[in-house]
This record gives sequence, C-alpha cells and structure tokens, in this order.
Amino acid sequence: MRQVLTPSGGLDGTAPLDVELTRRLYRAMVIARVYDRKSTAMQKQGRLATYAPFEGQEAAQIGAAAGLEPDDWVVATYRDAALMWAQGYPWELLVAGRTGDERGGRPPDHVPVLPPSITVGGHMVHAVGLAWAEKIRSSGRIALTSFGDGATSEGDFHEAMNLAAVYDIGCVFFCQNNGYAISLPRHEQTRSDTIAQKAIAYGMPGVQVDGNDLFAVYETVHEAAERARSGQGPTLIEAVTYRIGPHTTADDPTRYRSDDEAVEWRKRDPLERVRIYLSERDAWDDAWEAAIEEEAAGEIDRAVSLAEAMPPLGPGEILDAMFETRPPHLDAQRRQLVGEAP
Amino acid sequence: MRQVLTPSGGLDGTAPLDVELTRRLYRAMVIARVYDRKSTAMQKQGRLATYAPFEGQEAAQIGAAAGLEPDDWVVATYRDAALMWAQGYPWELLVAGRTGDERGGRPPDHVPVLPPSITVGGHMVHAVGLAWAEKIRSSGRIALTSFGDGATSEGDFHEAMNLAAVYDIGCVFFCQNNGYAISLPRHEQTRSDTIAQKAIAYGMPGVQVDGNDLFAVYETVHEAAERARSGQGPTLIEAVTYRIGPHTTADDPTRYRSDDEAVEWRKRDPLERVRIYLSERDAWDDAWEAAIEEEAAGEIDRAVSLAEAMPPLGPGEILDAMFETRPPHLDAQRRQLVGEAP
Amino acid sequence: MSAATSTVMTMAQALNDALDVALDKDGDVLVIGEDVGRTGGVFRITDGLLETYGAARVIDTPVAESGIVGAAFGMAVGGLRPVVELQFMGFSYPAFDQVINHVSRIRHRSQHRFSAPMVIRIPYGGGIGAAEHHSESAEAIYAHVPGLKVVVPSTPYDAKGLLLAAIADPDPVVVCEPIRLYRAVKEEVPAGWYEVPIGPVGVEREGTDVTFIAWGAMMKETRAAASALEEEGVSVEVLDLRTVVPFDADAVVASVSKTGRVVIVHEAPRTVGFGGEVAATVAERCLYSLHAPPERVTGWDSVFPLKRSESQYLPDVARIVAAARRTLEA
Amino acid sequence: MSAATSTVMTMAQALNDALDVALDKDGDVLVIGEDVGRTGGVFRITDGLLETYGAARVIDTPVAESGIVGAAFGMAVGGLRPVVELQFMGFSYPAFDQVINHVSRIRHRSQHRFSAPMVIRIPYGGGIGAAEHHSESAEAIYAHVPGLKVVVPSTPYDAKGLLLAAIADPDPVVVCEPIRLYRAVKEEVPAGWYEVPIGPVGVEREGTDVTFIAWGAMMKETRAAASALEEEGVSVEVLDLRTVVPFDADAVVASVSKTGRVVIVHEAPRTVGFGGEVAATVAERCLYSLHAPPERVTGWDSVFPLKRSESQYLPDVARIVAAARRTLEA
Ligand SMILES: Cc1ncc(C[n+]2csc(CCOP(=O)(O)OP(=O)(O)O)c2C)c(N)n1
Ligand SMILES: Cc1ncc(C[n+]2csc(CCOP(=O)(O)OP(=O)(O)O)c2C)c(N)n1
Ligand SMILES: [Mg+2]
Ligand SMILES: [Mg+2]
Repeated sequence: MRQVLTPSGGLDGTAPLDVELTRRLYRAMVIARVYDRKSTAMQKQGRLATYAPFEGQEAAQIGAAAGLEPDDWVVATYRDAALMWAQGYPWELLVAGRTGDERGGRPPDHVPVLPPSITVGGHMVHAVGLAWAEKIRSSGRIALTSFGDGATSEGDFHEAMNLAAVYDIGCVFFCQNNGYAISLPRHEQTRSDTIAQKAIAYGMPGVQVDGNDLFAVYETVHEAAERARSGQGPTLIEAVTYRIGPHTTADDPTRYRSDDEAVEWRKRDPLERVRIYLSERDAWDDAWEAAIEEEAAGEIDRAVSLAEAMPPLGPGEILDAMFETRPPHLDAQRRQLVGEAP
Repeated sequence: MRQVLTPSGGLDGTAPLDVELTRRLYRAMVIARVYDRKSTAMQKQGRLATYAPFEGQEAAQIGAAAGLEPDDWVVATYRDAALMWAQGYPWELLVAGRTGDERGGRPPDHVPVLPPSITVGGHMVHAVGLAWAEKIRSSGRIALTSFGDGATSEGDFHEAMNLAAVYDIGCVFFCQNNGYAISLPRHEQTRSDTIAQKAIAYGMPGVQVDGNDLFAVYETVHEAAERARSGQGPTLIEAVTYRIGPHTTADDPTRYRSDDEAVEWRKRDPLERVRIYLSERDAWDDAWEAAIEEEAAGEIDRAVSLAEAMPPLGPGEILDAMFETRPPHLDAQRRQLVGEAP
Repeated sequence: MSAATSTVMTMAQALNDALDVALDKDGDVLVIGEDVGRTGGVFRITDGLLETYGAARVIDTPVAESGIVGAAFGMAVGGLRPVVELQFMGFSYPAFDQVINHVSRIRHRSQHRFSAPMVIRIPYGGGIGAAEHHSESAEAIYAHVPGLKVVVPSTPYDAKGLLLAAIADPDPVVVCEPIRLYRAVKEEVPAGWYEVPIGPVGVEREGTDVTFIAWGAMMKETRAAASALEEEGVSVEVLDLRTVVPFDADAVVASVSKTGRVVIVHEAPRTVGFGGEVAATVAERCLYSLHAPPERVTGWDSVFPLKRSESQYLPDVARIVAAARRTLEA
Repeated sequence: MSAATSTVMTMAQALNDALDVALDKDGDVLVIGEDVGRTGGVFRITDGLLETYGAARVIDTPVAESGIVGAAFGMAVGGLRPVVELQFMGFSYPAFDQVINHVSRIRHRSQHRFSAPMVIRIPYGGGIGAAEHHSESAEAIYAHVPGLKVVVPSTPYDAKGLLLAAIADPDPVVVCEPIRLYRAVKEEVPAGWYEVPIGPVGVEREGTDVTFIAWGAMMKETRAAASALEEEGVSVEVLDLRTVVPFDADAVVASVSKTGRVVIVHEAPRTVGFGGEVAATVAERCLYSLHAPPERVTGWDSVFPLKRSESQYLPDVARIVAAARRTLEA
C-alpha cells in the first residue's frame, strides 16, 4: 500500500506538494468536513432527505481532485460531494440536491462534473464514454470516476474496466474502499486480497494507496491522470479508507460493526496528519485553524441559505426536462397537472 | 499453458487416463465430430435452424465431461453439444432443439444438464446457484459451467465468479477460448494476457490449459472438480482451443480471419494426437477407426431420425409450459389459438 | 409459531412474519439479498431472521443484483425456494435480463423438466421523499414478461398471505411491496401459515355507481376518494387488484358491467401502464355497459420527482374524485 | 452521396444508406456494437461502413451490452452522436438498467445541462425460425420508460427517414427494426438526408368501415388483411403507427371516430402490450363513436416459440380478418 504521509504526520519519501498547496488542500478538507457534519445535522432536523456522510474520506476525495486538471470529467457518487465540489460543483447545488430539488443536478455550464450517481455501479462506464469522446476529439481531457468497494461487485464495474482497457481510454478508476457496502464488510464482498489486484483481469495497472493520505492519493491520481492523458489508458486506484459515520442517516452501523473499529480508524484521521505535517513546518496553528473553520462555516451556511431560498419547482415544471421539446402527450399531461385540463 | 499430450502425440508427464478409457474418450470425440458435421450438412439442407459448429473443440468438451461425476451439473452453451451429450443429454434431443422443437430442451429426468444457454454470459451464475443448492444439501454434487472467451466480457461473468468465490461454491468455470466472439478476436476482447489470470480478481485459482489436449483438459477439470467437491471453492479454467468452422452456419469467417489461421490450427487437431498416442500403443488402427466411424454415423443417423419423426407440438401446446397450471388468461388464449373461441 | 391466533401488525411486520413462518416450516426456503442479514434489510423486513435461521439460509450478498437473481434462480432450479430481496425497484433493473430471459422461461424452455419456484420481493413506489431511483413503480414491465406472476399487496393481511402464496407457488412470483404502506396502517394478521390466493381481486367495498380499480400504494388514496364520494351519496365499488398477473379480468368486467363507470388508479407512468390493460379489457368486454369513458388517474410520463416536487406527481384524492365526477357527469 | 435522386432498396439497404449518409454528414456520428465492423453486423446493416469511416467511428466491441450502451451514453453526454446496434431484442436486456436509469434520464436529472442524443437500434420480431431470444418484441417495455422515444418502421422509406430523424433528435431514440422485413420488400428510397418525423402515424390507406392499427413487422399481415377485406367491399383505414412514443393519439382518435371500429395488431405478448394503450386511448377518447368493442390481435402471453411452432404464435391474416368481422358484425 502506497503511503507518503504517515498517520503521525511523518514523510515516507518526498512530499509531492509544496506547503502552500498543502495548506489549500487542508483548508478544502476542513470545508468538506463542515459541509458533511452540517448535512447530517440538517437531515436530523428534516431539512434534507437521507444523507450519506463521507467523514474520514476527505483526503481521498480532495486528493483525487487535486490530481486532475480543472476541465477533466468527474463522474462520482452520492458520497462524493467533496470530490465534486473540488472539481467545481457549487456547494449550494450539492445541498439543493439533498433537499430534494431537481436543480441540484444541474451544475453550471463550465463544470465538468455529472450529477451524482445514485445507482451503484452503472456510472463508471459513463466516465469511459466521456473519456472516449475526448480521445476521439484529441482534446487532452480525461475522466475520473469514483466509486466504492461495494460497486466493484457489480457487473458494470467489469464491463467498464474491460472496455476502458481494450480501447486505451483515458479514464481513472478511483475506488474509495471505505470498508463496507452498507453492512457488508470488504472481505465478504470479494475474495481477492485487494481491490487493486482486480486490475490484473484487464491488463491494467492497479495501485493500492492509503486513502487517508492526502499526498499519496494526490500523487497516485496525478500519475494515473497523466498516464491517461498521454494515451496510455486507464488505471485502477484503490484508496483504502474508512467511513467513520453511518452508511446514511437512515443506517444503524452498530448492527454490523464494533465501535472499536471506528475508534481505531479515527487515529488515522486524514486531516490530523496534514495538520501535524504543516505545524511541524510552521504552516499551521490554532489561530489559522479557527479562522478557516469559521470561513468554512460561513461558506456552507451561505450555500445552505441559497439552497433553501430556492422556491420549489413550479407546477408542471417536473415535466419540462424530459425531452428538449415537450411532446404532445406531455403537453396534455402538463395541462392536467396545472389544472388547465381535466 | 498446461499440456500433457503434445500435438505430435508425445507425452509431457504421465497420462492421467489408461489406454482403455482413452479409447472410450477418443470414440466419443469421433461421434461428436460426426454429429457436428452432420448438423452443418443438415442445416444447409434446411433441416435445422442456424447451427453453431464446434469442430476443433472436441477434446475440450469430451475431456471436461470426463473429469466430472455422472451426477454433476453441467450448464453450457449453444456450442457445447458434445459436452452435454457426454454428461447424458441424448443426441436426439440435441438435434430436436436445433430443428426448432421445444422438446429438445427437456432432458430425461436423471440427466443433470440444463438446456443450452443461447444468451451469452447469463448462464454461468445458474451453475453457481445449482452448486450452492448442492452445498446447502451437502450432496457432494458440484456444477461445471462452460462458456466462451467472448462471454468473459459480460458483467454476469464477473458477478458469477465473484459470488462463487465469496461463498466457496463448488463450481468449475470452464472457458473454451476458441479465439473469437463471432468476429472479434480474443486480443480485442480484453487486454489481459490470458483469461486464466482473470481469476486473480476473485482470489480464485486460474489455470490455462491446452484445450486441444484431451489429457490436460481431463486432468485440470478433474482436479478443479475434486477441489470444488471438497468444499474448497471454484476454479477458472481457460482451455485454449480454436473454432475451425464458422461462428454459425450463417457466418462468413473470411470477413474477419485468414484461412492460414485455421490451417495452422488443424495441425493441432485434438483427435489426431490421441490417434497417434493410441496407435503408438497398438490401441488404434484403421480398421477400428472405420468401425467406430460407422457406429458413430449410425448413432447420429438414428438420433436424427428420432428427432425428425417427432410430430410438431400440437395446436395450443406452446402455451402449456408457461406455468405449472395454466392460469385463466392462458386458458382463454389457448381456446383462441385452437379455434375454440373467437 | 406463537399461540396467539392473530396479532395487530403493520405490513412490514406481516411480511417479516410471513418469512419467519416460511423459513420455519420449509427447510428449502431461504432469504437472499443485499443487507438482509445483519441489518435486517433496508426496510427491516428480514429483521431477526439471520439470528434465528443462520447465515446459510439468510444470506447477505455483495451488490450484484443480476448475480443474486441468477444464483437464486440456480438454487430454485436445484430444488430450493429462495426469496430474493432487491432493495428498491429502481435497482431491480440490473437483474432484468436474468428475470426475463431465464427466471420466467426455464419451465417453458425445459418443457416442465425444470422450474424456478422463487420469489423476488421488490419495495416500490414513492411518497417518502427519497432519492432518485428509490420511488419507481414498474409493475407493468414485469407484468409484460410471460411466465411471471406479479402481486402487489396493499394491506398487512394480504401482504402476508400473498407472500406465503408466492413462496408456495411452483413458479416465479414478483412481489411488489408498497414502501409507503409498510408502516402506514396496522391490522389483525393471523398467526402461522395462510395464503391469499394469487389471482382473485379483492372487492373491498361494493357499490353501484362507479368502480374504482387500484393496487398497492394507490389503494390508500383510492379508498379515501371512495369515502369522500360516498359522503356525497355516490355508491363506489372498490377493487383492490392485489394480483396484476394473472389479471382477474372476469371480476373487473363483472363490476364494471354493473356500475357502468370505471376509474383506474396507478402511480406508474401512464403510457403502457397496467391501467391501459385494465381500460382496454373493460372496453373490449363491457363496452355496451359503459355509461362513460373509462378514466385513468396515473403518474405522469416522467421521471419520479425528488422530495420537493413529489406531490406534483402522485395521484391524489382530488384527482381521483375529479375523474369519478367526470364519469358520473358523462 | 450519389447523383441518383432515389434507388430501389430493401429496408436493410435503406438503413445502411441512412448510416452512411449520417456518418458522412456529421463527424460526431459513430456506430458501435458487437460485430458491426468487420462483418457489417449480424444482419449486414453496417456493411461497408468500417472500410469507409474507419475503426474509430465504426467500433467493434466485446460482448457487453450494458457497457456498450453505457459507454455510448457517456459519449453522447460528451457531445458525440453514437448509434448503438444491439444484435437482437432478446440481448437488449442486459443494457436495460443503463437505458431506464441513465440514458432516458440524464436530461431530467441535470435539468437540461446534459443530454444523451443517441440511437439504439434493435432488430426485433419473429418469423425467421430463429433460436430462443432471437424473436422478441419488447417495444412496450421501452415505451413505458419515460424519456425515451421509440420508433418502429415498416418500410424501407420510413426506416431510413426515421433512423435519420432519430440520429438528428436531441434525445435518445430506440429504433425497433423488424427482422423479417429487412429484405422482404423493396421500394424507392431517396438519396441523401431526409427525415420521417418522429411522432405522426402514417395513414397508409383511407377507409370508412374499420381502422386497422399496427406497426413494424405486423404491417405486412395487416395490409394483407385489409386487402382481403376490401375485396369483399369493406373499406379499411390502415394506420402504420411508425412511432410508438410519442404516441400520436390524435390521429388514432380521428380515424376511429370516423370508422367507429378498430383492430389493433401486434406481435408482442398481449398483456400490457402497446395495443392495450391504444385500445385504452380509443375507449377514453372516442367511446361514443364506437360501433363495436376494440379488438386486439396479438401474440400470446408466452415465450416466443421455436421454428416448428412459430406459426402458432404469430398473428396472421385470418386472425386479423376474423377480428375485423367481429367489429363489423357487432
Ligand atoms: C444498483 C444498486 N443496487 C443497490 C443500491 C443500494 N445501495 C446504495 S449504497 C450501497 C452500497 C454501496 O457500497 P460502496 O460501493 O462500497 O459505496 P459506499 O456507500 O461505501 O460509499 C447499496 C447497496 C444502489 N444504490 N444501486
Ligand atoms: C447477451 C448476448 N449478447 C449477444 C449475443 C449474440 N452472440 C451469440 S454468440 C456470441 C459470441 C460469443 O462468443 P464466445 O463467448 O467466445 O463463444 P463462442 O461462440 O466462440 O463459442 C454473440 C455475441 C448473445 N447470444 N447473447
Ligand atoms: Mg464502501
Ligand atoms: Mg469464442
């Protein structure tokens, strides 16, 4: 397992990022954590639909995005808000999606991120298709798709990996192995020792990396992205991490795992080790922490306000994006919906 | 690649079968080839629907069946008539299926073979389920599923392999890599060097074997079957072989491969090397060959006669096996079909 | 099995009880699906079964719907009686190939030599403000697959009885379970094994002016609409289809022949929903009894909306009442 | 594009020509599927395209329907216009999840930010004595998926025009191609780009006594039945639906309001076939014009049979004529 920054903040090798960029990414992880905790709190207040927290996976998501160019495609899941935001998806739209508003699925025009995939497994091959289109156009853009350990059990994982390898598609397969598919632990999902070794089935490189290590994730994704960009094809990355919280706000993890496990993993917190690393270089102190936490809270509060201030879709508008132009039968149904026709 | 009997009939290691059994299996390969050629001829005469010839794959199929116990399940494909027959499926029903008669799908009660799968990929997991049922019952029976190189590109291959490994299911995955999925050559289907190495993705043993080598196939399947039987779980076997004929009688292989290739492969004919091996041991001569070929022709002719003598399903009978008991709507439709109701 | 002859239960409890009774009675029955063991399933329908029957018969699986259904199919062909749980109807589609190409066909393919006595339980329908794919109603798709039976209970009693009938059935049965009725009402549910036969509609309420036909989740709104109209003196006959396939056309025809008016309600999209089949059957078989055109009150031909606009989609009492009025005023 | 303004062609040739015209005109169009390149596809619909447009735009794929459709979807979202070929309708089901959960939804999911302008071509229907899974008619299943358009040509002219309209369409279109009409008839097909609009039915023949409604493969039998009846002096109006979704209800209603009688013909199983939607629409919108109950002449609710019993399944001229007689005698 590839590691650069140890849990105690020490370096194993050389840092792939300078201190300033490390501070930027640390700050991004802080914001992400604020978003995540705020979302869980809001869900408990009934302000959000079911929420899938990602606490513990911040380094994986922020590190992965840092390894990409700004116009590379990201195709990710319901648990990947930090990754999507880091690639340009605004917090307020991520919140809006979770309030149950369709407009949360519409990123701004320049943002190369698809709305999050709710189905497990089906979205990876979409990244293959997007990267394929870019390859045909020789645009230099690639795609990264993020998915969980559980998603690797789906047939669509296999087809996506195989097609990407066969056609040398510039797609990075980024698996956040957070230990569970809802209640099913990783070792009951598959008999392979690692997820990374599944790459062998496709003649593709596979790398296992400490997913709580910002540097290792960044470095690995960046290498895979540049490999993809230069036409050498896809890479599978297994980022080993842990979901500290429940699967979703509707889940009760005590049914399937011991508290000890989470306690153990808290010691490998992805923010903590960067904090130590930076403070040893005089680039972190309590005052800065307090400042960025306050900024983060402000940023997320603003996003929540924006999302909650959106009026719901107007009557009939739920039928307006089924096709580019509404066909006659949807016209008729829309008239019924708004009460203009029986 | 595992090999025991070289193309020139020499032994590399020890023969896993005695001469008598080898003669029996040789004879089976001869019958299979007669069936196969007869079927192609009949299709040209319009007596069969499209036919998928297996010439060149006789050792793979007959060798695989020889490695099983008589009551082990076999779940195979449209190209596996020899394998199915060797496990008890009568020739006349295999012919009947190809004439387009539903009753070809009904093996006799004691025969542990499912009707052939026409869809590519979906059937492998059925063998997993069958073997799982046997495991639950501790019956000692296992299942073998046969499929092509092309089928390994389907998502269902992945799910079947993964589930079998996770639950230690006694299922042998027997892939006849005959070089092509219709027109797509093996190396364009997947980037892995071998199909056998795909087993690594599932923490399962994978073995590549010369599929035209009766001894190697027998030995490998037998080992995998006994491994499965003893509760140690599944094995993937890649039997490397070649489809000498077209994909089906509707296919024109000149569109996608050179004649040279087939000429090369003819030199590795699976019958030829057994013939040499036996004749070097004074267990084969022209007279015996003539005798078994004549017997084979007789056996297949009888099967064809039986199949062709079957009257077609009677009016309405196509509706009689949809459920154990015909529900009212099918009763009504049946009356319409036979002209008893408008 | 408890000594009590009946207990007041929600549908969720009744389904759990059915599985318990079946696992207890028949050693060939097993439960298989994602998270059905340790967590007792997304909706806790399989709660406690792992503890009682063990991991060999209550099987937590990887996320692989096609594999789950395909393996269960193999088990069924091999003589077991698996009950599959898929987590939501929107996640049943990866298994669709297995269902339409194998599960529904093996009896025919093998001319009765093999069969697939298995059950596929699928929570369906909206109304709980869920994420995309968690609110689908696709009963019409399964109904169009020859060789499947499809049932859709709307009450705790029927849910248990239909599930047990499905488990006992020699052929594959898809059980569509209305999510928002899982815990909506309670009623007396008998202890032990009983079956609600697959096929016959339930005549919930007799009436003479108009027939309401619905199933599953939409029974709630349909009953409420019937009550509202009855208060105005309209006599409504309410049919709970309960089974979609085999469709009890005779009962529908008998009712509509009597009332001359019909309102069909479903949550699924309108185009080629099962309501079309019902309306077509009515037109074919009791045209001359009809006093008014049949009315369908359905979901729109759209994606099921998210929480904030869900109410725009779901058929409600007002729409059903309005449709009934149109038939009465025609 | 050739100088000839039109050529006599089979449907297979017309489809090949449409693909050729589209690939030639629009660099974003590409063809992808199993064996579409070197062999020109199972039915040779893509014959010669690899040679002309190269392997980057005419893509032979591994056997992986879900992956093919999913990758094509990604390409479409990324701005290309992929035309997928699936080999037979029975092999379209592994891709069903991609179609219903992604292809048909991305525009709605992203509120117009992304869309999937792609075409899925699916040979369908029986009559050629094929193996299991090679004779399916599942247009009703695709028709029930909101966000898809579904077309079913029955003539060479319409096949080319509808395929080009599908390729030009900003949204995903499923093109169901009737296998047994691929080479059954020839007709004049214009050179170059033209479109048959998606939506409007084709009124093939005007009449006053009874309306026949069919699509795709069943048009052959329907036309023959109409001719047989015309010889007896019955005036038959024949509608070729051509597009299943969006369904041209107005045209159907106009015709049946005029004739008062309707016979709907399809090859798919009866229960929840698209014929149910048509009959329901007729009952809802022209009940008072009906002189007789609507008639559906359809496949049975069974697996499509193999070669020797295929004729027991397929609707034929006799069944259509008999149904028409029933409407005339009602
Ligand atoms: C096709 C499909 N099946 C089932 C589900 C229900 N489901 C939601 S998340 C999940 C587990 C996924 O686990 P993993 O891929 O490890 O991602 P994680 O949730 O751990 O981030 C399941 C089974 C789904 N969303 N889609
Ligand atoms: C799901 C599915 N997709 C496509 C087909 C059409 N088809 C029939 S055989 C075949 C190629 C299979 O290749 P392989 O698995 O190597 O088996 P082989 O024919 O070489 O024995 C294809 C694509 C099918 N039968 N099923
Ligand atoms: Mg996980
Ligand atoms: Mg092959």
